[in-house]
Amino acid sequence: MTAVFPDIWPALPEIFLAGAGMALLLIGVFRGDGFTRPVSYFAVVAMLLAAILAMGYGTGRVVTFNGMFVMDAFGVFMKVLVLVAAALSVILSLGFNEREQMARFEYPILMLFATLGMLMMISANDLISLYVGLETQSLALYVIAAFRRDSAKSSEAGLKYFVLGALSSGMLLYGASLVYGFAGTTSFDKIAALFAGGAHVSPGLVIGLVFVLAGLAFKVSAAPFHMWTPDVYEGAPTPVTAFFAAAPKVAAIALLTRVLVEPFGHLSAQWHQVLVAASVLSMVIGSFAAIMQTSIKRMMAYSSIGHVGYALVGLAAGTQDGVRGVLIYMALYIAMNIGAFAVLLSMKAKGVMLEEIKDFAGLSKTNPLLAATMAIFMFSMAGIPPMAGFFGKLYVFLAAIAVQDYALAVIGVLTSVVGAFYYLRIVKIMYFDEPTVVVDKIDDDGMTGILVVTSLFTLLFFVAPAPIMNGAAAAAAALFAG
Amino acid sequence: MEIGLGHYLTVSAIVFTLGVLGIFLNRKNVIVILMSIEMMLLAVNLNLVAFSTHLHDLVGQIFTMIILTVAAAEAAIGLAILVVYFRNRGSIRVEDINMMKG
Amino acid sequence: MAEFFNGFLLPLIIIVLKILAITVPLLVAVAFMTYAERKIMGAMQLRQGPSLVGPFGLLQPFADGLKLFAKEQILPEGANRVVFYIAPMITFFLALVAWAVIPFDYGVVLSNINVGVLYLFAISSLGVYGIVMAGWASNSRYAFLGALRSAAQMVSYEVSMGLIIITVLLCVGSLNLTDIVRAQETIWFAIPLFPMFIMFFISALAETNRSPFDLPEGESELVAGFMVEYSSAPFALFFLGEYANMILMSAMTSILFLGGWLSPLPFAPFTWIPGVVWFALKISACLFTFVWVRATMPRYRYDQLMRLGWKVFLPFSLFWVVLTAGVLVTFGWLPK
Amino acid sequence: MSTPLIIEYLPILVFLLIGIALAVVMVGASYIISPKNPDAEKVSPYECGFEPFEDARTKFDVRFYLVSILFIIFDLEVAFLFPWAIALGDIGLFGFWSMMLFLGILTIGFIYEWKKGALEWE
Amino acid sequence: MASWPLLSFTTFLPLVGVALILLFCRGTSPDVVRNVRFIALWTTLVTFVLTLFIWINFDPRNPGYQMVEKAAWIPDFGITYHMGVDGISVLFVVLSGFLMPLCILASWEAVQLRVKEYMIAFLALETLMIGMFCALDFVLFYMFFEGVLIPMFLIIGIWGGGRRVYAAFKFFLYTLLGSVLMLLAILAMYYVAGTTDVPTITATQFPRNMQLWLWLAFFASFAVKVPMWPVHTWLPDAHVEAPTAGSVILAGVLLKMGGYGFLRFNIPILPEATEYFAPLIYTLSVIAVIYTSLVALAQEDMKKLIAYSSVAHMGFVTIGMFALNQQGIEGSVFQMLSHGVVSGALFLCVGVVYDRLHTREIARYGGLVKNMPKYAVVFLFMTMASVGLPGTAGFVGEFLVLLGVFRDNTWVAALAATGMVLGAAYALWLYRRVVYGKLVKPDVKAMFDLTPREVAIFVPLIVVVLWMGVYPSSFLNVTSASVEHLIQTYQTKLAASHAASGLSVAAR
Repeated sequence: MTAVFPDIWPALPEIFLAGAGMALLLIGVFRGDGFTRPVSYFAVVAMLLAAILAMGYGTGRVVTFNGMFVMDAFGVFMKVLVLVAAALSVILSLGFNEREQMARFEYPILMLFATLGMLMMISANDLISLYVGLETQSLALYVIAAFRRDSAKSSEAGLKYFVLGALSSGMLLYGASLVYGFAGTTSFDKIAALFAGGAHVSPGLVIGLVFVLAGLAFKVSAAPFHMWTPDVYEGAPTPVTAFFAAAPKVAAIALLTRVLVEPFGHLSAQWHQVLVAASVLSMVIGSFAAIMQTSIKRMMAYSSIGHVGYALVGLAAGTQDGVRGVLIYMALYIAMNIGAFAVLLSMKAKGVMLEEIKDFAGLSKTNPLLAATMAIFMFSMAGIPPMAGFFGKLYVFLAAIAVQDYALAVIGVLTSVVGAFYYLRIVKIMYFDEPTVVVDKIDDDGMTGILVVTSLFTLLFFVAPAPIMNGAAAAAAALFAG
Repeated sequence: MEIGLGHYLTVSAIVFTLGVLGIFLNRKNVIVILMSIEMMLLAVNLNLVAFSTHLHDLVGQIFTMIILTVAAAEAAIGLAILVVYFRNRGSIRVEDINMMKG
Repeated sequence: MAEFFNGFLLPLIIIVLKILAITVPLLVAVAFMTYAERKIMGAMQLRQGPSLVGPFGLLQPFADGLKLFAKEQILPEGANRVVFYIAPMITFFLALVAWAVIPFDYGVVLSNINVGVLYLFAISSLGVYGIVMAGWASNSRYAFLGALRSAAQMVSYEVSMGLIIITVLLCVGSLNLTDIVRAQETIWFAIPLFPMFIMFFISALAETNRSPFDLPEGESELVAGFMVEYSSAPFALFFLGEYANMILMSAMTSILFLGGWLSPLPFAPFTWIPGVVWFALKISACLFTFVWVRATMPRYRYDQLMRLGWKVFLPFSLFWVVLTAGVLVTFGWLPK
Repeated sequence: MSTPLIIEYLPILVFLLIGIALAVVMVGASYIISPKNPDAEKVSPYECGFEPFEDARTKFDVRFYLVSILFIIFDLEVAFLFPWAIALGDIGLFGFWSMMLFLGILTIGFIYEWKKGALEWE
Repeated sequence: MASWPLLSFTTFLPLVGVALILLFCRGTSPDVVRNVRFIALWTTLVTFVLTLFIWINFDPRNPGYQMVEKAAWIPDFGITYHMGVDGISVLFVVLSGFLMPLCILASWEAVQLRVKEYMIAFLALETLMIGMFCALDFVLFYMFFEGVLIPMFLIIGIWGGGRRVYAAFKFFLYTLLGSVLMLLAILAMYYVAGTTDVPTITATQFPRNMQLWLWLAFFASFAVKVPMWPVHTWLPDAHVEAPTAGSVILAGVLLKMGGYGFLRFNIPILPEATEYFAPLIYTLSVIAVIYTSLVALAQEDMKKLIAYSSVAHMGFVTIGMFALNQQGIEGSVFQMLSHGVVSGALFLCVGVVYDRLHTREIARYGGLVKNMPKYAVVFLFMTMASVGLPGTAGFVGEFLVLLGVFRDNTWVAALAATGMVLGAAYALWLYRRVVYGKLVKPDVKAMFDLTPREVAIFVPLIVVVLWMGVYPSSFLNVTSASVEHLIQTYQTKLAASHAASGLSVAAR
């Protein structure tokens, strides 16, 4: 049996990114840390180029690398999202890293490799490639979380993230091994074919599936596997947190979606309840626990848990509409999230970062534009129209209603009201309270650009929602056609 | 007594459970947690190899190889983070990892 | 009963006998190895070496052994008793067990497993455990540092050693040691892979903590390294283990590069001599080199040692793996 | 030999047991015959004639640890090379180039750590 | 004219004002602030003129939607940008346009802090309000409906009184809680009908069981907004804490959103549920009318009193609506319009004295008639209008409502009439305590009468109130065709479903 040379073109973005990452590594190591900024810019360019390559893929579903790798419209959509989120995160981090003396050239490269892992996750079509992609991402993320070597908080965050991440990988793998054993294959296509043929679903397989789901729930930080999120978000350097909250989350959701829809699409009876439970818990914990936070980063962590809960509402529906809702949700979530973190990163007084919620007091007086931007993101996250966040919620709830998950939808909207409370609290603090500190002017063009772009996107999304909606629809359709 | 698939699965399940318990019940040393993680992965490998033999399918063993590799990289990174942490805090006791709560 | 005897007990007894047939000569060889070392070094340094016990001092090793075993076993204060005693045992029995797969002649092997090389590689890697445990259990700075150094040194050279073995495997296409020897019937690998042969030998020196890489026990710095606190039988076990390892490494060198039991020239007068003898001769030659190196070379500095391992051997052996594979693939010489 | 694979390993198992037994017997026998009169001065640890200043098992140079990490990485690579080297005849050019790609990536990592000074001892 | 998107122009014109302010007004110097005010004023005036154009172009005989604009928006989901007005909504558009310049004028001097943001919030609010009354697509409607919360939240929270934060939160969360349930109902409708187009959905028959649930969900949203007892508690807080202009908009327009929602959605789309739940509405409304009137009697705070009176008046509105006949619904629409103007004017009256004395406590005033005669006249007029004196706007609405209800349910009509009496009591008592009595307090003595600007605010209000009271048919004409159509739709759908259920009963 001779191995056949695989069709590498569907994996072009990944290959390009990997090549670029290694090239940058060499450039960086020969030029030293003084060359961090150019390396970062190169990394951004590489990510955007990879996004263009992904967009140029076209349509249709191609399986390559011996069935390990799949590329379709779903992949295109998610990859572009992830790449854009990652590129923005790199830009966000530039100023912060230089101020906090953590500007080392490895930083953008690690981000790049993490992104590479995410792309692989999105295109995984086999339990093995799933695992490899996941770990490529996770290993880089563990390091970035602890990237501030001199900060006890950062290293603690890295340690916690590592331990719980490894635990979740272990659970995922255990599940994968059971799935392999009871389904007899690791290939998604073959598993799907097996159950499409109406094969008997053994309890072992269901246990395996549950373990896989638990592992993935860790990665998307869905309750009850969310406990690492607040600590890691708080401890990690803020630009890293911004990255964590955006790109890996999207990739993990994409992975979860593919796993549930493609190989296990016929087992929705088995996973539906699990997902509903995770979704409800995430929404409830995300909204209630966030109320009590004093650190803005922790609040954002709980907020992200809540958002995952909403996304899972769409996924729990298990329909094409549901997946479409999830995709739209994630696309909008990225914009809001990156934007909100850009605001956080702009919050510094006399060069010292402000990380407490109370530091936002009276921001509307000291820096009205920044406050307005943050208000836009907060209202959007609360799901108040006409901000973009509303549309995300709209479609996931629509999917839940369509499969008559009324209870889930009702819990969802109710928790979103609770969530609105703490988002409003930020607005209240910014607009109603008196300033205690004077926030520095933003002196970072990249940051300003991101703030402007994301806030305008969030505010004016309703004007022309069609491109993203259509993209998401095509992506979801591709997933269900396969 | 023939040793069959069931025995392997049982052993693996026990080892896996011990690993998980080791992570959650351990109150002393982070190194023990790292070891528990390795134990979980070993359980997985045992599972995969047992299944692989049972199914006469090599994929399981390939999977095992890959897990071994990744686990090594993971252990390396975990230890590196642990060293950084130790340098900052001067302790790797589990109860000392408490800077962030809530 | 007869069935039990024929089906189970008899093979077992045969196995035990075989094992003894390996172990006893090995231990004797170790004993005379120490004697030979002292004699050779004595000759090189223009002195006599042991000459009083027995004819030409031949019984000296036995006298040493007896003395060692009769000495008091000292357990240092604060030492970890269990680990302290287990460590030398590990070193010793690993050095023995590795011999299970060494073929002394065609078919003369205790266990002809098909992953022999891997087995050897694995067993020799485990050797680090004995050392680290000894260093840690002794509750002594010297021992601890010695163990660390030793461990770092062993793992460093193990990587390049692995790569060197890969080049040999590329030419053989099997992990079985017998197959490896038989693949050298036309030509010993020492010739086409000469640089690898040299590097393997040097790595073997480093793996066994032999001079000029004997820093872990560098007397001038660390007294006696990881075994500074050991005395009596545990010390003897370390001692035996080390020398058994040297012989093992020599055997590996012979098998991998010098054609094992094969005669140097495949025609009449040479082929009359049994393979075992050839094998023994090759091992002896290697061992002689071990001693020769010790007698002539000054000790390496630790940074030089690590530099040699990581910056010279590793890239070079990696390059040779690529080169060998490339040549084999290009010319279609790959074993099928 | 068509005996099951496991039979091949039986001698090794026996050898293992004998090796352990031998080691235990040697230590044990010596323990029985050797004199035993420890006293505090004899067994107390010392360095250059002085009491040790601190615990022997203290922090040590991080470089040892770095070496061990590097070892893990490269040893795994070797572990991958083993089956590849054996099967190279069967997997042909594709297999060859796959491994070359792998080694290339590894080399980049190697260059990185070389330039980063991870391989420097002093 | 049809090709000219008048509705969109009107809706988004205020945003042009926002853009102008953002682009051209920088800094906080007095000149800049004045410019901001003028831009806002002119924008709202032009918008008002445009709304008048809408009214002029409106054909009162046509019961359907007019000036319809339809454009693809989210084609994938069949969600369109669909705007249009009918007899029910057109006057609300005009009302919004009418009140807005008055609000800007009313805050001319009252608001000195962060004027720019204030004006931007108001202009954005106007866009959202007008858009909401014009939207003919559920998602679009919801977007405007909810979007209103954002500027209102900020207006209450930033420029409000002492407990503004509490009030703002209460306002926001109450209304949000109600409306998210409505969102689910909208989604469920979308799922059944395959579209969010309001006319299409109006033509769709929903199963009875589903109707009940949908109706409750809509009810949750609109009842909070109206507000109906017992979910009215946010209103007194919001009204009291909001700045004057905020209260005006809140009472004048935002409350009407709830009533409008009932008319537009609950009644025609879910007729069976409407029939089923009408007694519930009656009960709640009657309780609201009587209970809140009594509560109003006990108030010590002017704004709070007026706020409670709003609840009572809106109780009339809901009663009239669910009488489900021509008079009742026309009456309730008219009542909403008149209440919009009158209660807005009352809040402005409070604002006038508040600007001078910075307290809303009734007991702090007294004897204003002596030093503020013009004010006394205006206040009296508006109080009378609120009470429902014939010849003012209030009378027509209440009269029609009572007429309609009387045909449907005598008891309810009788109880509601009691409410009217109580209303007269608290309104007049308020007037007596503020305007009559001895003028003793020195600071009250020092208060000056209405300024020309304030007169300019009140004159149009008085004119409109009189116009509505004396010649109501100019307004009723506009609504009647659409109301008739609405009732017709309601009846036919109800009959059809009754027939269907009858059939199924027969088949059983």
